[in-house]
Amino acid sequence: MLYKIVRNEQIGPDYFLLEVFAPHNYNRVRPGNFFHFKLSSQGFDPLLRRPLSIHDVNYQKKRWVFLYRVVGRGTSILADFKEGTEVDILGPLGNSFTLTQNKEVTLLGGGMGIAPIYYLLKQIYKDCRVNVFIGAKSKNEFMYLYNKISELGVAVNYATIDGSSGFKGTVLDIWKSKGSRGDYLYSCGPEPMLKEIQKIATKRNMIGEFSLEERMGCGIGVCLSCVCQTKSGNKRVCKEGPVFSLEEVVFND
Amino acid sequence: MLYKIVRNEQIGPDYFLLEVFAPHNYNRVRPGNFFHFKLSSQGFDPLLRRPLSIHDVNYQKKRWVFLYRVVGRGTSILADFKEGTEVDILGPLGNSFTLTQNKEVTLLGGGMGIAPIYYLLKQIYKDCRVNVFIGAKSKNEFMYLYNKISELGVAVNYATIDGSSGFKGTVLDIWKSKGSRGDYLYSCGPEPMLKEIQKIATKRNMIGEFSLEERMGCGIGVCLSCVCQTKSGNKRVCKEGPVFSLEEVVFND
Amino acid sequence: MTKVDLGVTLSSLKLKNPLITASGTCGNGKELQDYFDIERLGALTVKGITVKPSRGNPTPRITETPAGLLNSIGLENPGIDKFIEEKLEIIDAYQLPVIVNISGHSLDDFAYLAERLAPYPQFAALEVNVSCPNIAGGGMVFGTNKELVYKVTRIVKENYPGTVIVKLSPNVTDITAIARAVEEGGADIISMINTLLGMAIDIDKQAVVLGNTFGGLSGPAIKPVALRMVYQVAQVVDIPIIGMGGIMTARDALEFIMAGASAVAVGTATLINPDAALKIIDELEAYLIDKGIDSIKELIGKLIK
Amino acid sequence: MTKVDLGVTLSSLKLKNPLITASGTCGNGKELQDYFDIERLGALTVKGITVKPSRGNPTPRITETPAGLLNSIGLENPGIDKFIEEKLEIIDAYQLPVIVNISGHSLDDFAYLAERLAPYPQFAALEVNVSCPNIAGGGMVFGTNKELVYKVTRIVKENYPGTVIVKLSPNVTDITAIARAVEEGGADIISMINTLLGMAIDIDKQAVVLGNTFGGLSGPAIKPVALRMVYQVAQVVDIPIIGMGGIMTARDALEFIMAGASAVAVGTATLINPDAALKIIDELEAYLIDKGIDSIKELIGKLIK
Ligand SMILES: Cc1cc2nc3c(=O)[nH]c(=O)nc-3n(C[C@H](O)[C@H](O)[C@H](O)COP(=O)(O)OP(=O)(O)OC[C@H]3O[C@@H](n4cnc5c(N)ncnc54)[C@H](O)[C@@H]3O)c2cc1C
Ligand SMILES: Cc1cc2nc3c(=O)[nH]c(=O)nc-3n(C[C@H](O)[C@H](O)[C@H](O)COP(=O)(O)OP(=O)(O)OC[C@H]3O[C@@H](n4cnc5c(N)ncnc54)[C@H](O)[C@@H]3O)c2cc1C
Ligand SMILES: Cc1cc2nc3c(=O)[nH]c(=O)nc-3n(C[C@H](O)[C@H](O)[C@H](O)COP(=O)(O)O)c2cc1C
Ligand SMILES: Cc1cc2nc3c(=O)[nH]c(=O)nc-3n(C[C@H](O)[C@H](O)[C@H](O)COP(=O)(O)O)c2cc1C
Ligand code: FES
Ligand code: FES
Repeated sequence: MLYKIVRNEQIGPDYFLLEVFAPHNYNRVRPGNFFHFKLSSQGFDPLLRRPLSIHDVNYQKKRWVFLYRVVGRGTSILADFKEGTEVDILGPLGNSFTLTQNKEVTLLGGGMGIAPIYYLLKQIYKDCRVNVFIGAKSKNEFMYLYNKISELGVAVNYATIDGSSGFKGTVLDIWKSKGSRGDYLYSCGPEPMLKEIQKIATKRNMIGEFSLEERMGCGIGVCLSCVCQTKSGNKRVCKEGPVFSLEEVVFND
Repeated sequence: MLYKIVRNEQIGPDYFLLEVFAPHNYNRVRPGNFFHFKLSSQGFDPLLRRPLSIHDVNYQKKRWVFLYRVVGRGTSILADFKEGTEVDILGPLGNSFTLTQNKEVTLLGGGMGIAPIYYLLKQIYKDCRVNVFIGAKSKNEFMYLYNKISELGVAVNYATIDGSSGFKGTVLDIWKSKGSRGDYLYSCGPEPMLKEIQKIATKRNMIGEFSLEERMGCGIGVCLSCVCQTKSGNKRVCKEGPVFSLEEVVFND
Repeated sequence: MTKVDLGVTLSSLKLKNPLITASGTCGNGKELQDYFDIERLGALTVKGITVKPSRGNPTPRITETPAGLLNSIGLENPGIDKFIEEKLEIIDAYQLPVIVNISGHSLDDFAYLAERLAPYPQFAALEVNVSCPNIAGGGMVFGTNKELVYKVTRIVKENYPGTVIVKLSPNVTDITAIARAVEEGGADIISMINTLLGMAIDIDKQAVVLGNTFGGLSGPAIKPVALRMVYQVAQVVDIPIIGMGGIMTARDALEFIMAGASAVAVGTATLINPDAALKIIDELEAYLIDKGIDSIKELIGKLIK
Repeated sequence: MTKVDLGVTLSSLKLKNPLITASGTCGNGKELQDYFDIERLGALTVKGITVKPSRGNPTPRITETPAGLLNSIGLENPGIDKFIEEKLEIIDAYQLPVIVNISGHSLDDFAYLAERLAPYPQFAALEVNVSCPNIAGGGMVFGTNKELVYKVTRIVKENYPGTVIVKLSPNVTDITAIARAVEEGGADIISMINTLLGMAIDIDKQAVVLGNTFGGLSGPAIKPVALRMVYQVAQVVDIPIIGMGGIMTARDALEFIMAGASAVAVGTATLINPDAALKIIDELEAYLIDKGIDSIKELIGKLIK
């Protein structure tokens, strides 16, 4: 379906904020869902859609908000989309995070894994005690998000690889430095990070959920491109996922 | 090379006028030359460039002017180019019309063959007695050109297939009705039209030039896609042409 | 509105329109149901089934190429037993013709799969995928050897009472020789083409992109090759052809139909737009109305003398 | 600025960089000279020459496909006599290595062409195009039969004292068998791939688009297939490979180099941008500098064990 772009703005090095007007569907999305963006408007190159997680919903203005990083051809083309033009989006797709009633909740976002964390946080921060941990290469990569989360009155623990701000290290390093706590963990980020979280969580009997990324063909469950391994066999990241319970995911060695 | 589009405006049914700013090259073009337009900016689809003849040069504003009809994918994409954006153009390419000193010159343009006629006319109408014949399906297809030629003080003989204005019939019909005259003929248009002109010209010992169209790969003479048959063997429309002397072209039966 | 006839008949297979969703690109239909009424399709082909369950190849299993995509799913499927156990019910509920796609590593595999599926008249046809490497025969692909493809066809026909489609691999020197062998083997229908073998390299990682090194190329990039093969085969066989390979629009579908295909399948198109097949059906109808053509049958093989 | 080494050596062919313009897409170099200094190229390959002059196929000879193009030029060329008479002079004036591409309809044709070109050491190498239909042998294409391709290679080697490149057709079941036959026949270098056979239909006219019905598919669309073939062949032969098929950027070129090509050629890219090869050379240089790699040779066959 075609949606009008009302904002597509660079908000950090390589980071863009995209807002589309979705008057009829804006409230049909849940934290963890993703959307599939078609980027070629005139030909068949690039051919495949690109997945982006919901980052926020603006209920007043009936908009979906996405936070994305320009990493390759598809996202470069997206960054060139002008306000006022339309973009072909499929979604919301996939499953969503379980909104827990647990008391102490930990959110861990590394790299672009910070994108889906915000909308999840917005839905749970009033009902739970939340600890937010985000990490990036450098300070200006998450200043936007840091400010936005702070506006909710939630404290953000942040780490930068280059030490330009906050803790010097990864999001995991800072989480560990604070005692690796949490009754329930929500986490998105690169596979090595999730793998280590799983190790720690298993040791400490913590439960929680991961949002996974895998290369996608269809995004709707028909092509089996995007499988991940779980204790109960292959699962489709686009259909049974992208959110999986922390304990069921099986990572490769 | 990239050129800035300063005008891209619909001026008739499916007809567009395109003006690009060419501050350094604007005066390097001659009537009959063409340019090769790249239309995909992000991928390889559409892959090939599209040829368009020079329609006019605006010397004051240092612009090349093109007149084109939207017929397929390439020209549709071109019509979507916004003013202020840049387009990748190769050229000027090909040879050009011989600017004759002959006394009575006849210009015949059928269909999109009207595009290159105007710039040629501008270069010769002061030195020769010119008779201009243009034809189209319907009146509004050439009103723009009709007005522009009239502004030069040159009378236009025009025909429409549907009889909506002027002579009802083809450009050939009206030329014939006026006696098929001319010391030197310049003609662009569909092959059947050129073929018949050649027949008449041969009979009456008239000489002149045709501008031919053929599907092109490179436009610069390296691929041999665009050949036409002549009395001295195959010739490349993009290199030895697009302008050929009336008598040398060999048409298929 | 004028009524035009989109119906086509391929051997004993009667389809209300020529649009089929290709194997491996439409699941079992269930997911597509969310996007359009799949009963509007001419037919649906399920993902390839093998004798044993298979977890498929490691990821990444897909990568984009200019106007194409490479996939190396590796025939992930639940195996024939579980398929019959679990999927039959879903398929039974459909009115639309469902084609079952099978793959084997040996002649015995194909015989067994045919036999196992023989008791289920609810399937409209069996599609035999011969692009799978034949381990027993020394790594050669069944579909690239005319003797082997003949044998596979025969053995399936002997064990399956219904309509048998054999799906050709395009990775061959002479597609007409393979097609003739399939016809001689007794196939009712030929479908073509499966994917072209390709690969991609990630120069930054200095490594192959796909978990399985090689993948099958599909999508618009391969359309000219697929169309050429359909056109060549249509001149040498008398059995009907299901054409596929890069069909994205009704215009593409019409190219295949004029080249000799009695029906067409879309694969990659569905991955980009779930309702791609439906749109093509609508566009085909509009095209016929516009051109004043009563039946799509008039266009089948238009270019074949 | 750091100095990096782009030079490559293929058998006796020493190139200052691995970029070659492909046969049929760069004329004799003269036209490209208007766009850049062609002396900067690694080498240039002239349009295919046959024994007799040929006017080629009827137009249209070219049509665009998604990320690809189909051509059916049909080897329009002045014939070997006129080539030697008229073109030698042009080529003689170049410093850069020029490869002459030849095509024949029979073994005798190839022998004759090799013999006629033998006296001219100004050519850097002979490239033997075996994708042409072999009329004498019953319409089969030389390049799709390993016995024939072996014979062609031998006969050219016997009649030509210089470097012999054999250019493979991709329209085969097993490219490695063909490549092995070429190596056994004594070829010094393999170049690959030529175009994939394809076609296009104009549904409005209900007719084939190309004057010759079939055409050769080139451009980005075929890159995955070309790359796969280069990778496969690089594992089974010891002679160097010139890789081509859809190379548009330095990244594409690097994929081929890592897959085992010692040099690369660009064809279609030049048709879109006359200076495509030059840009790739510059980008390759920048890439090596950026990555701190001293010589492109370090990357050749990186993925081949
Ligand atoms: C469920 C899901 C949600 C995501 N949400 C976000 C988000 O909110 N913000 C954000 O910036 N990024 C997100 N990503 C990653 C994003 O999809 C990729 O960065 C993007 O597809 C890259 O496309 P490209 O053409 O720019 O890069 P290229 O590297 O040129 O892409 C080549 C191909 O690889 C695929 N690809 C590349 N990186 C990834 C990746 N990390 N995951 C999956 N496929 C990939 C592309 O889709 C494309 O098919 C998400 C990924 C998934 C699977
Ligand atoms: C030397 C020359 C000068 C021209 N000047 C003009 C001009 O000034 N104004 C104008 O409107 N048109 C002109 N044309 C025709 C114009 O090039 C085509 O209309 C245009 O290429 C169509 O592209 P498309 O993608 O819209 O159409 P499609 O039909 O989708 O094109 C498909 C392919 O066919 C080629 N093609 C289609 N029609 C023609 C044609 N008539 N001639 C050559 N190739 C064609 C396209 O370039 C493309 O490669 C000229 C053609 C030539 C050869
Ligand atoms: C993701 C994917 C999975 C596929 N799986 C199968 C399969 O299981 N069995 C089969 O015969 N063909 C399979 N194919 C091939 C398609 O059915 C089809 O033949 C091919 O993709 C060409 O059509 P297209 O260009 O429209 O996709 C698969 C193709 C894709 C893209
Ligand atoms: C217009 C055109 C003409 C060609 N002529 C020849 C030829 O004469 N001899 C030959 O061996 N290959 C010929 N080729 C094939 C190219 O040399 C090259 O192998 C092929 O196009 C693949 O490379 P590309 O994708 O970079 O174009 C021709 C290709 C094109 C597009
Ligand atoms: S991307 Fe197709 S099944 Fe998930
Ligand atoms: S278009 Fe390539 S030679 Fe004319």
